[in-house]
Amino acid sequence: MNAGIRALGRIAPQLATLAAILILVAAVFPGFFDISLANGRLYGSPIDILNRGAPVALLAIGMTLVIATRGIDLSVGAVMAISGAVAASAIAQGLGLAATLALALGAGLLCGIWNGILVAVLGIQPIVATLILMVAGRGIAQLITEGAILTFSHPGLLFIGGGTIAGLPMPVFIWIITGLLVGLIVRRTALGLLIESIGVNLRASRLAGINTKILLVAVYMASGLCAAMAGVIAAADIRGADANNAGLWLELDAILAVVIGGTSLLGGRFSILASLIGAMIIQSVNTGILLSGFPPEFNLLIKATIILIILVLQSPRMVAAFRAGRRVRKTAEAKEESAFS
Amino acid sequence: MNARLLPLLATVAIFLAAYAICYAQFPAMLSTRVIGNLLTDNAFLGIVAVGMTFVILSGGIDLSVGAVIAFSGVFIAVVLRETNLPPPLVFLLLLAITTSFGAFMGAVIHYLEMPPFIVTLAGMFLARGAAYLLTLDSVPITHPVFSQIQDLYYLMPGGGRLTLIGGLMLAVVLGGMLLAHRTRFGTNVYALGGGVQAARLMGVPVGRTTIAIYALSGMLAGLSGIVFAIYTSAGYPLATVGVELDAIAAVVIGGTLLTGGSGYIFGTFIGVMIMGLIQTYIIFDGTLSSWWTKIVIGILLFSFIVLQKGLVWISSRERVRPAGAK
Amino acid sequence: QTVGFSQIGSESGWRAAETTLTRMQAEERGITLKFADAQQKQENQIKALRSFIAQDVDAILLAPVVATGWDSVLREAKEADIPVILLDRMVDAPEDLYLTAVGSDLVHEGRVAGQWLVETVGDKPCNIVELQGTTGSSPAIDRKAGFEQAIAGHENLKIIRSQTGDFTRAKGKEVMESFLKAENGGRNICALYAHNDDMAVGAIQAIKEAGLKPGQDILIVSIDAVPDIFLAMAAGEANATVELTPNMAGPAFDALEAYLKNGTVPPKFIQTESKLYTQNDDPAAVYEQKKNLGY
Amino acid sequence: MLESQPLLCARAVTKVFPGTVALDGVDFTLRAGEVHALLGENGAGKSTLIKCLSGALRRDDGDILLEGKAIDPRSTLEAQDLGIGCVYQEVNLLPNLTVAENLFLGHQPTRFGMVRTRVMNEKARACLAQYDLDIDVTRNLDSYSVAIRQVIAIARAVSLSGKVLILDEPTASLDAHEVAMLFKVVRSLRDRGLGIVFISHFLDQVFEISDSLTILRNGQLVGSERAANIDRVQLVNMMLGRELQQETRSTGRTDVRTGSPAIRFRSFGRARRVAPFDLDIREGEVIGMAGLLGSGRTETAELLFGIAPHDSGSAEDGEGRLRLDSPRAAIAHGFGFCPEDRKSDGIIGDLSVRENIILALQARLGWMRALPAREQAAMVKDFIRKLDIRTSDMEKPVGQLSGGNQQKVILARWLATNPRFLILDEPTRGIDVGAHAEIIRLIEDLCEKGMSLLVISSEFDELVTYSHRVIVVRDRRHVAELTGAEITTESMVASIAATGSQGDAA
Ligand SMILES: Nc1ncnc2c1ncn2[C@@H]1O[C@H](COP(=O)(O)OP(=O)(O)OP(=O)(O)O)[C@@H](O)[C@H]1O
Ligand SMILES: Nc1ncnc2c1ncn2[C@@H]1O[C@H](COP(=O)(O)OP(=O)(O)OP(=O)(O)O)[C@@H](O)[C@H]1O
Ligand SMILES: [Mg+2]
Ligand SMILES: [Mg+2]
Repeated sequence: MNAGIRALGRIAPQLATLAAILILVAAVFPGFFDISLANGRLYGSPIDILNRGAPVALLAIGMTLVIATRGIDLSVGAVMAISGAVAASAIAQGLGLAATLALALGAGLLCGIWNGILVAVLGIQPIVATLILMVAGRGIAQLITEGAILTFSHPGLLFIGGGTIAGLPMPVFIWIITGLLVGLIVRRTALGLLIESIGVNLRASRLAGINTKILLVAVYMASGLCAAMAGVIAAADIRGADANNAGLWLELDAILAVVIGGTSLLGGRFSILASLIGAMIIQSVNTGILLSGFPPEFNLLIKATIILIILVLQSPRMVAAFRAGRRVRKTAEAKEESAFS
Repeated sequence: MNARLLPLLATVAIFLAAYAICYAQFPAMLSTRVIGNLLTDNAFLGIVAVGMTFVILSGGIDLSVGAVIAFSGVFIAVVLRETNLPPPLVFLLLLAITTSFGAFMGAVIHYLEMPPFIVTLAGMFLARGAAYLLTLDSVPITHPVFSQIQDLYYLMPGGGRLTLIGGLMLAVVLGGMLLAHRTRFGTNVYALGGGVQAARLMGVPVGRTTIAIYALSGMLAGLSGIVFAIYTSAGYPLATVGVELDAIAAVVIGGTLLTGGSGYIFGTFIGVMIMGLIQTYIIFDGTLSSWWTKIVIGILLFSFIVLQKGLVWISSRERVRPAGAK
Repeated sequence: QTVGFSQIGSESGWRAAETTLTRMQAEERGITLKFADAQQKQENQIKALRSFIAQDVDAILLAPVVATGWDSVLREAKEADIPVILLDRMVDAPEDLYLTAVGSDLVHEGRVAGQWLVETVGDKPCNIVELQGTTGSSPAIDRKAGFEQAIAGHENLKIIRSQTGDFTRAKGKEVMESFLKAENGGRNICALYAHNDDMAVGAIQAIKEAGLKPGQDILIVSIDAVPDIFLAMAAGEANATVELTPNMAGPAFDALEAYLKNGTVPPKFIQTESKLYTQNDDPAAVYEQKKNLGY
Repeated sequence: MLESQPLLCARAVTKVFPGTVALDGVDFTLRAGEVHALLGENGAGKSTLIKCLSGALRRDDGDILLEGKAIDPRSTLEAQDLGIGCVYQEVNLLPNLTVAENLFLGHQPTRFGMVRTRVMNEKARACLAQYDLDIDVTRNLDSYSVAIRQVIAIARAVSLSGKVLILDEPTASLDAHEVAMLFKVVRSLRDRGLGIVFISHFLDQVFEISDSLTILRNGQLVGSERAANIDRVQLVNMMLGRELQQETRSTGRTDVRTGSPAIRFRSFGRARRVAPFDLDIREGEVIGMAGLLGSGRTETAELLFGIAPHDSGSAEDGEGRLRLDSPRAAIAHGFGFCPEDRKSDGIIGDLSVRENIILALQARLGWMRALPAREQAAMVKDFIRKLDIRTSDMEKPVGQLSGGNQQKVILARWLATNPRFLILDEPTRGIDVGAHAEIIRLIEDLCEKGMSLLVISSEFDELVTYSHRVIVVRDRRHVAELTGAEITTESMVASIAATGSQGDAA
């Protein structure tokens, strides 16, 4: 009960921001909240946001864990490209759906292991360690597709990108279930505590007997796995693996989602749920920009301004000032009350 | 020998060894032409990387620099096209803009206690967005001063050119070394990298220094933009995408710790040269496909970093472990 | 003979096909090709050119990422007596700095697409949505301009929405989805003009998922003529595409050979054909023809 | 000095943290030319008060007067400019700068804006020579141990303070020699007319050096008194608000443990760090480790716990050989280690008191088996009570606890794992007299239950109180082992000084 209230308090700023953005978009584009049901599929801009936000949401799940350990994973965009390419070429070789998915996710895991080993065992700084795969990974993906878009039409694979269950697009299910699952694993076991501990003070954590190396490798593996899922979804969405562009610059969006979600880039306390809301905030901004009909040369400026406003409002100083203001008001009220009594 | 120098020495050693290997394979690599090209072609990267080194030494990061370079080029081109202000004045104006932009980001980082990664990411969007507003197209710069500057070079024996912008980069590196290692400001930068809280308690003017660091980075990004404009005689809003990552990589390869507080400006210079060498090598080889190019760049980056780690590790084994080190 | 080739990068299937064809052409003629991928960065292309000059290659092929900024490096090449041939995009430099340019006229491509639409629609009112290329890139700017020229003066044709799709399928699909939402489920839209085929392919999926029939409910015209758009045309889901041939190297090498052998100076611009393909051009057959060219 | 007027004066200073009133209208008066001790239990608000005085924290209410003029330092820089220098409890220096740079940061000698490094290094050497410290000032600070850093921090603050010098537990983990040097400097500053604030839990030192005392309890002023007018017992009563029964011994414990050793180390060592040594640890035995600053005690402990792997010798228990190549391995064998540098090696600052306490136990259980919330709460409550950890809430981030309470949390973390062999490196560093007694009692209790302990301490008295055996370390070498009645402060000092010249810090 108490914990529930605390958790809600944790994500309150993100929820408020999301609501504000949605209202803003609805003001610019009146039909925004309309949702209709057509051929067994829910249809409407809010659904689009949930659906289009799937890759960033998935990336944000893994990224949250990595950032909580005081790391960062720049390679997720490239890993998306790799896993998409692996999936497309595997299905083209005539492999079954299960084998294809296993291969694609396995490729993501492998990338994660590579990053993790660089960070945990070789002690390379995370930005640089993952920068290597960010550069080389896209090359690997292109090597698989030979620079072309590998198209496919396997119905099972396509279902992952475009199918619906109970009217909701499949990608929405995937990210929500993944988020729930990871959230549960992390909070029901001691994993969350250990990850946060590493992020705050790696050396002290090691001295307390935490197996920091394995744990670090594990979070990068989780990030790789999430990126692989995002990659498969992105490929299935356009019915082809576009190694050149899949996931391009999405790592920045994912990091942004995590930060908007209130997890510090200096590691420590994290919240998967808040990061997911952060991802939806970003997607709402993107969709809002598209719906608004401004010319594209304004896209970056609008996005930058909105992000700045969000971050300024959520910055520690502002939050502190807000709280202080509230306290002053409260004490003032209390004084008035006592004056009456 | 001072243990702090180890990563730097390792970097220099690796660079020399790598150059020797390249030379063995392609003797033309040792021509003054190639050396001149290395300096000229990487001048803008070198300048911006010096600014980035200060930022990283202080424990921050500046993702906006690539966009600021693009903005600078566009600004110069558009202003020169639309007005008849003399180029030096335009340069000054531009430096004033980029410096204040950097200072503004520094102020946001300091006063709002926001992470540099995110503030400068937004700065990156802003700067490129502003470039788009000025023009969408690439704008040639036809002012005669530009071609005059381009023709300023010292012809080295063997046909290589030591250009003005190459020289400017060397000057910036030297200036950066002085600033970082010989001034109070420089020590304050290292102090911030060692720990903001401790630095504050020791009386480092944290706010002023943070703002100055990002202002410096902004200014050098502006300078780099000028150099890039001279280099290409044009302004283009899509130019130098991702240069911030190149700069970060150069800084790190140069032996500076991303966590801040440890590293050398000269190392960054070597880092830039290593990046240039990798590219030159790949072009000289000329057989790699687009994708293999990327993969090989990744492999080479990896090898440099691992070699450097290895060298530092081997030589530090000889030393006594620092007690209570973090 | 050694020829250096500075390619922009590998951002699309079309670009990959151009690279493949250039390699094939070089191999056929026994030319050693030094290939340099610039990863979308002009500075890398300049570096590549300088390195080619330092290696003293016999000629240089350059597919410039942007029009401006080549003067000084081209002058260096000229001083070193190395002929430079431009591929598929033009530069903003004095003509004497390069031997010739092989390419298509980007504005013309846009115009061809626009003319097709003008003719197809006749004088029915038609709201057009436009998927632009990467903001600021020259194909995006020129293809937009050409298209607008073609429809200018036809009051019934109006571009009601225009947004960038970054030349990619995924963005094309996402942006098209928002167009459909914004324009009354797509019922306001009569035609889509996409700056490249990839975005069109993405948009076609979005249109289908919205329950409309691409090619009928919404006319679709795009540029490049990559194989996948022919599949769509064969299925009646796309209407027209303007070809941008990836074989720029063939004519380039021809011109180079003539020039090196007996000093024949080629014309300054060798324009490739901007051929319009519609559903009547047996798209299935064209697909078969194109599918193994490395797109 | 003449009977001096108030130099620094705090009136009704109040500081509130979420959940805690750290200072509640505290008055404090420091006169020129006096050493003024600030005393109180852990969490009483001492550090908070001096942080408010020196600009590190902003007070919520109250006035601060310097020489009669109201001041309001917003940063330590401003305070330094006003002539107030301060050494904070957690040594706040920069590990990545050289010793000289740390000493002169912000005040480097310059010419034409360029720092004159050579001059600075010269001055740094001269400055440290006053403390008998002869180290390479061009090396990074992180090559030196906590104790040396403490001396450097003091030297820096002394050189910065024109009027007021504030020292927050400067002598924790300094050895007697260093303390004597420090006091010499402090006295000379006092004689020059500075006002000096001195915080310490070592009452002997307090009585030795201070002229006046101010006592805080729970953020409130208990009283101020001339040192001459108060005795030790009164003082403790004022601090704790109750009486303390304390047992001290003048020689080591006589209930010598016999029986076969539970853990045997044989020629255990590491090249260039610690010369190989033999060590037997018996069940229920407390082994003290004595030595001077930098003698290699911490390094020995780190070797035993597998932080720095040994490269010679072996360890075994009744069952067989022990692999000790990482902390994890050591913990698996039932070892525990409470480090000296609690800030970087001990606390996980942003995590709560509860999480910090269960951390080692949880790490041993593995990530799959999370301790049930109820069990955690019960265990944590128990330790908070037993060790008297002052915190408003067990969910409070441990970084917000006072220094001494942080130390107790780390101790609790290891006690929670119920180890068979626990290494404590300066466990009572910064712990108040009350808790000190508690912890010593706890140590003795644990031994009764069969736990073996290795305790490193710079307090020889303390070692005498609880050790069955004392190992003396000098120059990274175990030079003597004292047992039972041999254990006296004098014998320890004697064996440290046994060979050659003074084993000073150099
Ligand atoms: N940043 C903070 N946030 C919240 N509470 C704090 C913070 N800093 C100190 N406190 C609280 O203020 C009280 C006083 O702490 P302070 O550090 O002044 O104690 P102290 O007397 O120095 O104790 P010690 O002898 O252990 O050093 C403690 O209860 C502590 O938990
Ligand atoms: N006087 C000194 N000169 C040079 N280095 C020293 C000196 N004193 C300590 N050191 C450094 O500090 C370390 C001393 O080891 P260690 O931390 O084990 O000492 P200690 O006995 O625990 O003493 P303390 O913790 O009280 O300083 C060594 O690594 C050494 O490099
Ligand atoms: Mg304290
Ligand atoms: Mg020690």
